[in-house]
Amino acid sequence: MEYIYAALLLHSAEKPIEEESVQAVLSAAGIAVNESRVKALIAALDGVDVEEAISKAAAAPVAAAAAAP
Amino acid sequence: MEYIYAALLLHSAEKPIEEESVQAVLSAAGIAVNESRVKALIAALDGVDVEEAISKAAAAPVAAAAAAP
Amino acid sequence: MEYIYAALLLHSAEKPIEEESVQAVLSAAGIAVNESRVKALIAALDGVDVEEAISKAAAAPVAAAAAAP
Amino acid sequence: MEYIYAALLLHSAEKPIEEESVQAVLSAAGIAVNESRVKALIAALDGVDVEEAISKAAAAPVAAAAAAP
Amino acid sequence: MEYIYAALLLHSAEKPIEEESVQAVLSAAGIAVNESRVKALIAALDGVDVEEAISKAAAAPVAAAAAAP
Amino acid sequence: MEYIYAALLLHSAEKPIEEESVQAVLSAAGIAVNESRVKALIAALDGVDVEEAISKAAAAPVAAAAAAP
Amino acid sequence: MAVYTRHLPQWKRDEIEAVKKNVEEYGLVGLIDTYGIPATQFQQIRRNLRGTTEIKVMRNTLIEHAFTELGGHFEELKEHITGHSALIFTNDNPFRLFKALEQTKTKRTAKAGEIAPEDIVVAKGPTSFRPGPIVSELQQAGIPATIESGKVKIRETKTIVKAGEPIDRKQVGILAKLGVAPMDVGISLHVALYQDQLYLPDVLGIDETEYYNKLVLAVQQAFNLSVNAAYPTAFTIETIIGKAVRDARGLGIEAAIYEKAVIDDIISKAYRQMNTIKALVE
Repeated sequence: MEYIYAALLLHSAEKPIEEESVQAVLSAAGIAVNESRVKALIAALDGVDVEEAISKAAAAPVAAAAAAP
Repeated sequence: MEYIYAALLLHSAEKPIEEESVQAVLSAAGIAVNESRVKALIAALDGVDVEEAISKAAAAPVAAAAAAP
Repeated sequence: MEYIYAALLLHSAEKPIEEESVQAVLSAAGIAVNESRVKALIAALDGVDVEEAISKAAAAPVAAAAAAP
Repeated sequence: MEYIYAALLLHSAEKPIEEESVQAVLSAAGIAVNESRVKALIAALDGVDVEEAISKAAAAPVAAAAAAP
Repeated sequence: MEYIYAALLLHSAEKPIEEESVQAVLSAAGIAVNESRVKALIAALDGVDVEEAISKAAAAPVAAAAAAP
Repeated sequence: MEYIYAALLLHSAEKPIEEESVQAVLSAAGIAVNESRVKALIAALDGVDVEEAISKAAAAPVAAAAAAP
Repeated sequence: MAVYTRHLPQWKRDEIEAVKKNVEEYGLVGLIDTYGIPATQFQQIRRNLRGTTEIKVMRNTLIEHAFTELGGHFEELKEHITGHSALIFTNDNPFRLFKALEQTKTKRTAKAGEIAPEDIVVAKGPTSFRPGPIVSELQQAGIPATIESGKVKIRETKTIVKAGEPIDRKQVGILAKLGVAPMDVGISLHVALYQDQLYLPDVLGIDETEYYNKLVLAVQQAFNLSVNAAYPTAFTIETIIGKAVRDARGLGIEAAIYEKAVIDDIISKAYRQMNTIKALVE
């Protein structure tokens, strides 16, 4: 999941999701980066409309809004 | 959302979510970090069981709301 | 809604919702306060458990829950 | 939530949501203002169309529990 | 709710919703008119498109619609 | 709808819905009263549970169609 | 007029005087039609209405006489006299009287040539008929029928006669066999004179459902107005608070304002987004 959070982080900061940037983020979090997973992620994201996917997810509200104000 | 992605990235890598670590991750993504938001994030997360919040989302019995806007 | 937000602000700060306090908050926001509206608000809140109304709203994102993922 | 209520109060009175105004409102409510939370609020709202954000959140129902964990 | 009904009555008869007219209607119904509530009503409706406000669903349903009138 | 609003006004003020009272309210609103519509209203409401209609409406505050005459 | 009526025999004179007396006593004078009402039912209705309402059966010519003598608006009532008219008196308003009379109505089977008072519908489903000529009788009346488990079954719900159309002999026969009783039996109010105004059935028929729906609509409108204009009343304050809270939470989550009250939801949102992407890339 870290890899995806890294991608989302870059996306929401409007940075390109690239090998170097993903690696940099993960490393900064103290994570030992697996290069081939990064490559796989980049490849898989190619052609994916992250914005659209995100807004779809956001549309599903959690019923358990248990948190008190 | 960058800040929360950073926090969750750290969480899923089992790293502590602290001012420095969040800042490091955000900086690595090339983001100009707003210190106050990091502090606010840390403060808001204080006492929050991230794992529990996540599992709530995972269980999310998606509320299919009927209401019109 | 300004008047309502003022009341909720006071409530969440655990301050009593009274004519003077509501007026003070609104004035501080640079709003020309309509005394009658303040009075109407206070009157309407009489006997209302604000905490309960809040938690009801927070807990009820809306209606029927559908399938779980 | 006080900080968010303060922001909405200002917004619904069509006043700019700025550090000073938020602080003034919170102080008037007798709240000891945390400067960094105010800054974080302003930063979070930077570039955000409050009206749109609210209605987007309100409209948020929708079913689509698309992604399973 | 009497005050609201008085406003709606005037509105649907295409009469201006003003202090005097609201008071006249309420008095005719044998209601001891509370001046400040009338003023609050007028102030609240100021700038409001009544036609739009009556047809727009009032947020989501609060479970406790049981509240007494 | 004026006649209906007049009836609800009286009802919510806990006044009996009678020919004279309905007429008085409508006249006070500057409406030229149609006597036979008032009679029809009274007769119709005779068999209608106003309280039930109110709680039904309150339970599901949906978008209301614009006023029909 | 006086000259014309002077020669009436005493019993007729008495009848007319009784009408005049009732006119003074009651606020409403109406004409009803008693056609086709069995005597026992008529007596029953009369009994049920007793106390508030009086029905006076008399010859049409006498009713006309009485109206002539009363003059004014009563003259206008004359044209509403039918073959089986009777007078009705009450202190209720005409809408209430109309409703009261409607409630006394019962149903009977139709006779050939009668006009359908409403759409006559035959519902689909099994009947008690055994297979036989009945099937073609049904078909001829426009009712699709079939045989199922040794019984005649109506295949689909059909409107046999539309409201206002005459019912023909074949239809009458079938409807009778099916036990459909489309005709109203009871007193219909043809006209009422009340407070110097004539009321005819087209205005007197009140749709209570419509009034109920309008009440609901009016309350919803009032509710919406109160909430949308943030004019708080005891009835709506909780909803208004709810709206404000939800708006605040919504803004908090949408704008990622890291406050305790919404941080859980923000985490959830981020997690759900991550999952959505994960599903796409893995």
